[in-house]
Amino acid sequence: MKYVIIGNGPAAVSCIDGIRSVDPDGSITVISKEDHPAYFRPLISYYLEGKSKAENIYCRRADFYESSNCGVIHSEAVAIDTDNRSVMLKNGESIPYDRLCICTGSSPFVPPMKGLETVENKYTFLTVDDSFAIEKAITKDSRVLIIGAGLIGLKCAEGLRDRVQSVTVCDLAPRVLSSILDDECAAIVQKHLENCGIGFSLGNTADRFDGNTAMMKDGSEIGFDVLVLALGVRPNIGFFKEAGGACGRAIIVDNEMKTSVDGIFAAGDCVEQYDISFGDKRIMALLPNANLGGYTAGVNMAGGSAEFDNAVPMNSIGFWGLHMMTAGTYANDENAQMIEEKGEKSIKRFFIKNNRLVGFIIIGDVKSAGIYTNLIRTQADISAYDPDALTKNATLLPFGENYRRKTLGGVV
Amino acid sequence: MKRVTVHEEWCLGCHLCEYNCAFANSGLADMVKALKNQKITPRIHVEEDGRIHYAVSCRHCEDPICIKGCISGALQKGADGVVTIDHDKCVGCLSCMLLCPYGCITTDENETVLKCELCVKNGDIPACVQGCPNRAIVFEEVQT
Amino acid sequence: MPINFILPEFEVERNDYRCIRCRVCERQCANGVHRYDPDGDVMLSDETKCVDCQRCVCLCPTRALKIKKNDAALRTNANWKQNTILEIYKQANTGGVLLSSMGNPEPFPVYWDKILINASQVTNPSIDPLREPMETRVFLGKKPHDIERDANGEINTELPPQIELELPIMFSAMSYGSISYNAHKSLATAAEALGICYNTGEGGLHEDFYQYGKNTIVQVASGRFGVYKDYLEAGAAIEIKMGQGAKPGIGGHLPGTKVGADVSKTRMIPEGSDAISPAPHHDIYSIEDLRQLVFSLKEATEYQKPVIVKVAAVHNIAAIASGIARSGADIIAIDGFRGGTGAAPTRIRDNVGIPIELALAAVDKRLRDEGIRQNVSLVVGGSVRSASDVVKAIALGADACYIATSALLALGCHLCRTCQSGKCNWGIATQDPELVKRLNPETGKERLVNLLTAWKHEIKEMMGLMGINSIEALRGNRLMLRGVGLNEKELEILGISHAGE
Amino acid sequence: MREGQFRNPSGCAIAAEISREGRRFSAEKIIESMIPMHDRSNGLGGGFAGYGIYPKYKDFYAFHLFYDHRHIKKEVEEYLKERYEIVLSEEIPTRKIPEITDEPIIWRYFLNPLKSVLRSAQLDEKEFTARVVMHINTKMDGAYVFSSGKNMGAFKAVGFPEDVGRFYMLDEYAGYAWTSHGRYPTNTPGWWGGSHPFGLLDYTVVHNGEISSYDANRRFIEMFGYKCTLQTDTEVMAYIADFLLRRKGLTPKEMAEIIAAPFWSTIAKKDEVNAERLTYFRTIYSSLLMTGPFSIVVGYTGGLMALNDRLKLRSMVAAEKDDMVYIASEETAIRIMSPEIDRIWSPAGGEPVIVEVMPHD
Repeated sequence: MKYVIIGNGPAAVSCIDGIRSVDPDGSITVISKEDHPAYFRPLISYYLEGKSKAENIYCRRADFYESSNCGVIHSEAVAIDTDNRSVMLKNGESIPYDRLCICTGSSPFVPPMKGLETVENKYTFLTVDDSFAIEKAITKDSRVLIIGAGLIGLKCAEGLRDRVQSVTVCDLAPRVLSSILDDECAAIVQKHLENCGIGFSLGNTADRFDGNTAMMKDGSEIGFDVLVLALGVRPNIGFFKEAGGACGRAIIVDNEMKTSVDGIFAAGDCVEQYDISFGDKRIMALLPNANLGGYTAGVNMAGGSAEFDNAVPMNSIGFWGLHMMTAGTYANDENAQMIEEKGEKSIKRFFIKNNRLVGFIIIGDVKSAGIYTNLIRTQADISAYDPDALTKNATLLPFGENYRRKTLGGVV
Repeated sequence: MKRVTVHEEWCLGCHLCEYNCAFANSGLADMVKALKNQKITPRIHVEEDGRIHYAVSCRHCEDPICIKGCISGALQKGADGVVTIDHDKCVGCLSCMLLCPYGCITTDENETVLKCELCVKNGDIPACVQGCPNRAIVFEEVQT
Repeated sequence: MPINFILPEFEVERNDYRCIRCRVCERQCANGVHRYDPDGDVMLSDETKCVDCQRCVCLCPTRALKIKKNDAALRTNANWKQNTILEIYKQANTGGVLLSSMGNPEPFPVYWDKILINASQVTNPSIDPLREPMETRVFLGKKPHDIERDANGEINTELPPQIELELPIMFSAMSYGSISYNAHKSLATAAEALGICYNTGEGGLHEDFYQYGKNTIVQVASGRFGVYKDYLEAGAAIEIKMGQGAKPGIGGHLPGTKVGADVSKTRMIPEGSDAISPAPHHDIYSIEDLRQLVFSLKEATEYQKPVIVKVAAVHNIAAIASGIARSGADIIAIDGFRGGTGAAPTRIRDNVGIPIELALAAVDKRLRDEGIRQNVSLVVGGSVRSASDVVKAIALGADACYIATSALLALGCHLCRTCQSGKCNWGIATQDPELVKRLNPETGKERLVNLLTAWKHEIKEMMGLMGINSIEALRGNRLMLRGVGLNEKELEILGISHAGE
Repeated sequence: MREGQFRNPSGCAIAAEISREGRRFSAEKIIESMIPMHDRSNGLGGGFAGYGIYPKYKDFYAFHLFYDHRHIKKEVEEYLKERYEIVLSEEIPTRKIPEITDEPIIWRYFLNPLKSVLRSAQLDEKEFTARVVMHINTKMDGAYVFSSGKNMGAFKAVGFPEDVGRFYMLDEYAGYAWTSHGRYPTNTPGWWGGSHPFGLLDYTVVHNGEISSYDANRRFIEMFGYKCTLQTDTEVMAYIADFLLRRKGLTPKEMAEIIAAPFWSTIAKKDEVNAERLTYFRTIYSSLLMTGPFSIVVGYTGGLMALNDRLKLRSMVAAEKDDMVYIASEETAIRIMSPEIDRIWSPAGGEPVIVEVMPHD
């Protein structure tokens, strides 16, 4: 059996593990666009911050590919011939496969912006090479302007703060983390970040650039030495789409991580999958989902049987001591009951629908939040449990004595 | 493999496990010196509701979801099945905390992520087990 | 009112340097002695509530606690001792009978401690229990007088019902109600593991424990609590409780607060009602009435169960025992005046009955003089504290010993002697579920098995040094005993010589 | 102090010989056999029992008595006369030798119980006679019955056994079985009655050892009318033999199963019938289990049984030659009795050697 994996991130290495758990012998070929072994993408900001050493960012030990008996080709896939089951590479090579897994992740999205070509020091922030490049460009006197107050932009800001003179973040949206937080929650985070020394220009973005100056929409000008473009990402699905594979905003997969094309699987940030908290498919570009999806794909590719049927979106984000966690579906929904508890620097919101917890957002006291995540993932009936107590303390009480006997007491 | 199991029936809610854990992981030889005037951050905690009490600590799951979600590779499962944390790698993102279904990952006042490592660095028998006055917490073979 | 104030007996000494405010003492004290005050970040104690059960001391992880005898004292008076005066105050406060529990704590002579054991030297080898078999099995019950043979000359080996014990020790009667479910479970499972028996006491048998039947003695007392056919048939033997060493002449008393749902079901009495056993059995006003009850119970169980008659050691115990031995009973259990209890009037506990050592010696001698020792086995209790007490009791003539206080100590009892309060911090003498769970029966069983395994080793060692390798050769072997510091009369009653003789 | 006023443990030598054919032979050899075991005695007691020695008087109880003085002799004879026809009353012949001194009055009677007395006592003659012996020995100060069976007799004295044999001229008696005893008491009583063998009716016991169960055994057997006046193991064993063999009708083998009962672990390995019987014995006669070291020979009319304690803490060997069976503390004694032997073995602890004379018509 010939296995080919396009991409070399966490989903890809989990896919390798999944294949090897069933088939120790079949040949595996990984097609890696980047020149690095699989690494933890989120660590690129911690690398800048100095919390992660360059040698510590890799997902696996150096001998992983070898010990998994897995070949790596450093090139980029450009097309799939689904009839002949082969992958065309940019270098013209064609790699045949019996089973293919697409773990291509996503790429930064940079919209056309006036004068951008006049900016010398401009970077996106998605790969470790981006972070090496930014590191080279900055000095302690640099003024950094980050376009985009989403997760990537803010993590970049955190990574750079202590290494440069100033960091300013702008975004057309009126609040930080606009895709995750509402105004109220965002305000808490923004205030905290401002206290930590990050400048913001929100509801306002660069209209055009002129060398080291950004002319803002409101007419003001911001001077900078380094520009980071963190406007979002797009799944890398072009060649799959061209091959006739079914896509929404990303590659559509089922619980076995199968795509619409026979013999082709997909996992990681480039897929959209059923969200049990939401009740429909969506992109859940998160590390645990990449790992779980990749592994599931691998097992099924090798003829085993596995399902990843409890995917939910979730996020754990922290900036200098302020943590926020979200999981499931927590946008205001008139069918959901919301239980809220607020403090000065903290907020907890739980969303309950049909006696089941479907989502939460916690800023501040995130202790034991995994219990809530588990309530969402297991879709446990919490009708017997006092919802107020739920918000006070995350405990195993709502799962009942039998659950505890099993999980804590080891009673099978 | 030997694991810490908790028998709710016998848990008295005395919280001694928390103190014994904090002491064992303090690296100090004297409990008074280690815990006096300290806010303790044990790796095991007692949950209670009226007459229900039970201690919870890392289950060292067969397929630990905390490891699946760890963005830095700091959480590892060893050949002995014990899930340990490498503080050199951990960046404190708390994804593990978001994922642990037992609420068993905690942090100290320095935001260092802490979890039960079965006292592999402290001795043969986990401190919570040794100190439990009613054998509610035991270290026993479990089927994995 | 100041006049009501009773000087606390104990003082809580907290080493504040060591105290880490973990508040274990506070959580573990059912009497509410300890309290954390967050304002001052201090631990406070209310010593008037302390009973010196040592629970807090034992659980304090930094050993910061000590409970001491309060040295604040009334003016010394050899006649009006402090305790005597305080008891008067208590009675003046309440108008009630003083209650206490466990055994007589007064300084009466302990004869066990005045008896010494012999050892082999030269003329007779001692036997090494590590290298030679050493037997401790005993059978309790009536032994037939005559050998019968069938037509082929084979001996008819049918015996009256017997209790077989792997060592001559049983757990004495403690009722479910007076002690907890977990204490009973510990006793039952330990008895099973040890090949001995425990005793239900007068509170019936919890349905969960019928499975330990062959290691159970079921008791029938004057209150008849929990007695019905299945119960009588459940055990290895039936014990008629006529009296108890701690309170001869009065019945058991379980306050309604201890009669929860489970106890109520087991005792077959309404929940919350006081379970007060009559002082006598109202169907036994004489020895011939006892005989009737003995045979009623035998009839009810088709002569399959030996019947024990338990009496308190009182002045004319030898004559009483002689009467019982002729009543059809298979076993006589005698409880000395130092025997424990879950609740007894203090005056009675401390002033009624006689020492078990003298009672045993007198009874064994009387039954032998009358040639009826084979009619019955003799079991003695009432403060058998160690393996050497057991050895001495057997050598004086007992077939087996009953232990209860020793067993409770193994279960964690610290002899604070306040069982009657129902707030036993060790989970033994209580029915409060939060306290009951403090005794994990796994631990309880293990500790009881440990205790008696240790005693068994010691008994074997002592038998070996006497050159005896089977416990039956020790029974009544009074030559193996010598008295020290005993007067002629005491030696005569004990039937032993003085050391040096 | 006399035997009986204190507990007197002793080491000893024992020997026995028996003819399965019932041939009668003199005590000469068994007397000689005690010489090489001289060191096992200390001169403070020796004795013999012979079976089949009074064929002429075989239907009468042969009482051997020690009297301290003439007055008590008279009193005893009065007492006996009221209960028995005295067929013969004579001094037991002795040989004056320097090794044996301070002898009491040594007398024997051949007695036939009076039928009328037996009837009124409602006792069989054995029980009646046993009670008479018990009465004289406990109630009549200065008199001591040391042999009371039919067609058998015990002979004992203070001295080494080989001297005691010569003193009583046992080389001139003939019996089908002999037992012998040399004593090593750790105290120094000078009383003849304390020597072995000890007997009641035709049961005699020679014994080497010190039973640690003594007081348990004594207090049990005393419930049944026996009075242990001597505080010796031998006495209590003789009473137990009488109790089990005569009164309870058990066989010598069954007696061995009681006094040297197998360990529970051994019983567990037996077949059901044997296990049940052994368990039964250990249950009802648990107080007759003898612990501590002993080797004994129990003599009775028509046979003898040799037995070691169940741990075999004392030496004892047995041997066969033709119809003869020999028992002794040491093989050397057996070689004196019969230099040639067919088989020699060391019986295991608790395993009785029972030899019975073949019945003759």
